[in-house]
Amino acid sequence: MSKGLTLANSLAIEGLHAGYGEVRVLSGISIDVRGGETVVLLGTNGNGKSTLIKCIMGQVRPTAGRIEATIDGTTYDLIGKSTEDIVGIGISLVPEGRRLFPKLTVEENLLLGAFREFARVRISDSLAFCFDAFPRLKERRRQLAGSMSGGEQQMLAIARALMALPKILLVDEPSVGLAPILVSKTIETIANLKRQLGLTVLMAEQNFRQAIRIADRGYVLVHGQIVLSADDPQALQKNELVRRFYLGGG
Amino acid sequence: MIAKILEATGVTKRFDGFAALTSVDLTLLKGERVGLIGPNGSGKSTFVNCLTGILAPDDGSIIFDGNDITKTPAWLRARRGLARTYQIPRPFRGMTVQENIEVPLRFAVGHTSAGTISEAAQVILDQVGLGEKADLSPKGLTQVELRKLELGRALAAQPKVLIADEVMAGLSESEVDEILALLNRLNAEGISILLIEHIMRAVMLFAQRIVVIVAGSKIADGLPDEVMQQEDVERAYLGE
Amino acid sequence: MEFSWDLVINAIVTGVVLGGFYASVAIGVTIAFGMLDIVNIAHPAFMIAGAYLAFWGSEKFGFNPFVSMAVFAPCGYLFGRAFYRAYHFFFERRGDESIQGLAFFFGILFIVEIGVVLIFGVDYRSISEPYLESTIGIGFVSVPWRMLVPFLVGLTMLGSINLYLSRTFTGRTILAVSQDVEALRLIGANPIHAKEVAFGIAVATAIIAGVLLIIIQPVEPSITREYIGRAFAICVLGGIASIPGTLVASLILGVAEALTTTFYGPSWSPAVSFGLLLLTLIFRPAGIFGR
Amino acid sequence: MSRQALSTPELRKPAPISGRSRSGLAIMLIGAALLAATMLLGSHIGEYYYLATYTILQFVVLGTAWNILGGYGGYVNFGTAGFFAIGCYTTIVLNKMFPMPLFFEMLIAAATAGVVGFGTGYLTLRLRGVFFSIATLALAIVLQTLIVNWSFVGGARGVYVIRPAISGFFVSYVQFLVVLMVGLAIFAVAVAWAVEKSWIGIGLAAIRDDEAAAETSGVPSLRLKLIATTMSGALMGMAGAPFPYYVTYVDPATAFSLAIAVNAIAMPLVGGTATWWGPVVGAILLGSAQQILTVTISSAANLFIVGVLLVVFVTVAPRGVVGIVRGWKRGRK
Repeated sequence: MSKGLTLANSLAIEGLHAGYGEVRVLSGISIDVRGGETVVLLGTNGNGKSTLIKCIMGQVRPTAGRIEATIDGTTYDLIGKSTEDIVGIGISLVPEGRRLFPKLTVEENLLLGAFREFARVRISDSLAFCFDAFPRLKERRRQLAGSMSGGEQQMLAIARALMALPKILLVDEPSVGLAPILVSKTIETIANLKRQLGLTVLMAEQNFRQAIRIADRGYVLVHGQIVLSADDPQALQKNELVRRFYLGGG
Repeated sequence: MIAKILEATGVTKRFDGFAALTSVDLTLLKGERVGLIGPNGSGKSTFVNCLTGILAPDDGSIIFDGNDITKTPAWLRARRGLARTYQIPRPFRGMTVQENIEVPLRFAVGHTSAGTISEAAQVILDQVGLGEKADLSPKGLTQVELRKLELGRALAAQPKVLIADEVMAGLSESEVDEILALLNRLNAEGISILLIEHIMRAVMLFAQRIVVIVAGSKIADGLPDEVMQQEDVERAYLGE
Repeated sequence: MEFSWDLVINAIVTGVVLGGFYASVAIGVTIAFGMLDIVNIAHPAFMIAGAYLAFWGSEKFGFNPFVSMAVFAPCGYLFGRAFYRAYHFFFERRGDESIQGLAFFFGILFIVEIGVVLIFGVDYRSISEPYLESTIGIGFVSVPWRMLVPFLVGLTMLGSINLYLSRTFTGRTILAVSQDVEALRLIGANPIHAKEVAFGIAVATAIIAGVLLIIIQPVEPSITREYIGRAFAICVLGGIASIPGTLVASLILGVAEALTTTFYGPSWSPAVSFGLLLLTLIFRPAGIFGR
Repeated sequence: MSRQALSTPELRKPAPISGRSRSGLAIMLIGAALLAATMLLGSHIGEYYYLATYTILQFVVLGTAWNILGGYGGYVNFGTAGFFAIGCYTTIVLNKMFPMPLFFEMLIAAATAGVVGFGTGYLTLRLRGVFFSIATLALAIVLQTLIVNWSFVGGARGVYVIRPAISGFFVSYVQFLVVLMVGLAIFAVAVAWAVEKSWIGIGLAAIRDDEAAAETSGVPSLRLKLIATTMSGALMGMAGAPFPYYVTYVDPATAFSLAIAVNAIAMPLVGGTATWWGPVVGAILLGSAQQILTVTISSAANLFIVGVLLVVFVTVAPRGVVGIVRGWKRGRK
């Protein structure tokens, strides 16, 4: 599938400001995610990546700015929409910390993922796809989600988001709490699924080198502002600025 | 040799299938300033909860000031001099700012006279820069002030060890410097400090030693510059 | 009373049958308290309202108990949804569920009970259906229809609710809503709607349980209180949010009460539920089916 | 402590002391006035007024007792009737076995109810708060079952109690009971006031706001909750001890009446749970209203109205009358 043929499922964010009470977290963020791209938001914790994702999902109400999503040719203004409606449009989030329903089984978690009207009719196909993509989940379909290991839970979280048949997939800190080997596996999984399903992906991740492996483009957030926007993320590799932000030298 | 004030050995905590902490060791010497860092979700807060008695570890032991406190309830740890702040401020919302400070003065320190408590509370409020806000409800405080209140309440317990859990998140550079100065002053008075922090600049400035936790395991422990040069620490932050 | 195996077996059968009815009372508490985290101690009051509705329907329109269930349970469902809306608006939304919320339900319990007294008086009321008076017996064990009907209705109700919760989309959101509200939003479901529907169902089951109660025995308003202890004991013993747990715990309580009644007299049976509740809280707060 | 705009430290310091003694003085003065009035009025007023006063005072005690755990600590006790009945039946048992002055019966009743409170608390207070509430509800029922099955105290039929002779100092036994209740009410309110101002009250307030944060501030939460549960239960038992002499006939339905439990919750919540005077205000308001309604309409209707008031207050005015008054004062400034 060539990128040019994908129907434009894109995100455009302009001049976004947001915060919690007194604390301003985002000051004037503008980013765009074009159809079929994988864009990564980089930066260490507390710099506003999660808040930006939450603004897109309607979980945090921005104080100013514009968020628009274009899905299958229709453009939606996301500001003021409820999280449920945004999911209904075709945007799903794999939340930070996975947020599974720990006392439901793996299968119940997955079935819940297809709550969205559009996804319900294709629920058995989706389930088959997820079990195919994650054989581990099939083995453990009757197990409680909370009893699984961190890596398995992350797979389930991704699979649950896919059950909604999203066009745009947001992923918030997939590496959280995972051992390094699992981090790279998870990131690869996201890249594979993106390719298979023709998704548009926006991923927030602090694990810089892992994230840029799959990125088409990247933004670096520091203190709620975009300090770097890279069309060629590999170029960021050698950027001394990035090193400084991360490891605090200098 | 300087005596150890806090020594955690093999602390392990599981939540169902998720291994939040796997045999983590940590020592804090008397008067030392240690930074505890790690990516988000690596288990730092779980570790703090185990140290302070909010969570019971599944395995491991914690020695504080020569006593095994592994099974000691949280309030008694506070009384013995192990104080903490909460990452998300948890003030007593039904009380004024000053009354918040008075709770540990009464319960952790054991003051009984209202006059002494009130005076001591004002000293602490001035110390953390909330002197003017003493009679306000915490509902009227900003995020920054709430952090200071957290810190003030921990100080009021007259701790031997202070565990500061992300007291600087969301603060401006000058506010970070302000809190750092305060922590340094407390340290100079003899309080050992364990600082959990994401802001690397602050950690590098403050800590004499840095401990790194990744995915529930300790991967590094040593001098700040050396630790940050370490291959696996860089990998944990920047990836491979 | 002298011990004999005949008595024991009879008591166990009676207890199991009684337990089926108890399950119909407790399922609503399992839904509200276990799945929605709403400590609805007024649940038995809704039950007693159902019993008196059945009485009223029978006196005024000649409804038989099944017609009463068919007519009043949907009313209970709608009332429950409206009631949850109000509860959400006044308590959940402002995060003031603890003292005020508990007192609110206690007040509702009291209002319903006194309301029934004001309308119907404190005398025992009953409905009579000829077929309910007959008994079926196998060997030395005999069970009257007035016990068997509630048992069967109770089991059917638990079965259908279990199916509804595990097989439908709304049902699954109800199972999930107490675990992570934000995650529910992220799959595109509205948690408030899930809770509203579930609370409606819980009240509908209370109405049905009330109709079953007046089939079993004559009722008077203060019966409510015994059932608070019973329903919550079952719910806690069953693991709070588990439907199979509710069934098993109901049967255990039914049998325990029947044995107590047989050997010590019926006046001791209200104490059984408290004993069971305390034992559960002491030894296994997660209940037998705690997930 | 007074919360007026005293921002300078020098001015702030003396406030708690003067505030304290003022409240204490108020309790003493009101109590003394009530006592004097009761003694002076003697037989000049009808017995009905004594009975009404007794009932209201009894609810001052019960509401105040409930508030020590419920209002200060945030743990809801639905079983007030159970603790009250323990007091009643302690008197009845003692009266039959070893007759003694009422005062000692009250002390033993307090001890018994206190022990039951401690036991219930010990078993359930480690768990979520609602488990304690549910346990107290069930406790009242199991106690009632015990009494119903205990023929020594009359079982379900109930028992008659003969009032002892009274010294010439009082015009009637009822007057004596009212004087006694005034004393008990003062005692209960004084206890609540002392708890509120002492380390116990401060600790309970911290627990109510945030239990984990309280623990890390050195507050031994389980211990404080147990102290409060025991004190609260003991006061409820004390309130029940004179009841058999007041009604002269007690049966389980009366002693365990749901009306007692509802009133004990409604009065603090209507009055306001944050201070010692909230339950007093609530008891006087609701208690008087009920007395009037019982006479003018019916006793069932008055209970109905208590239920409605409780629901209205918790939904619309969750801080009670105290909250309304404070809001109004603040609004005027």
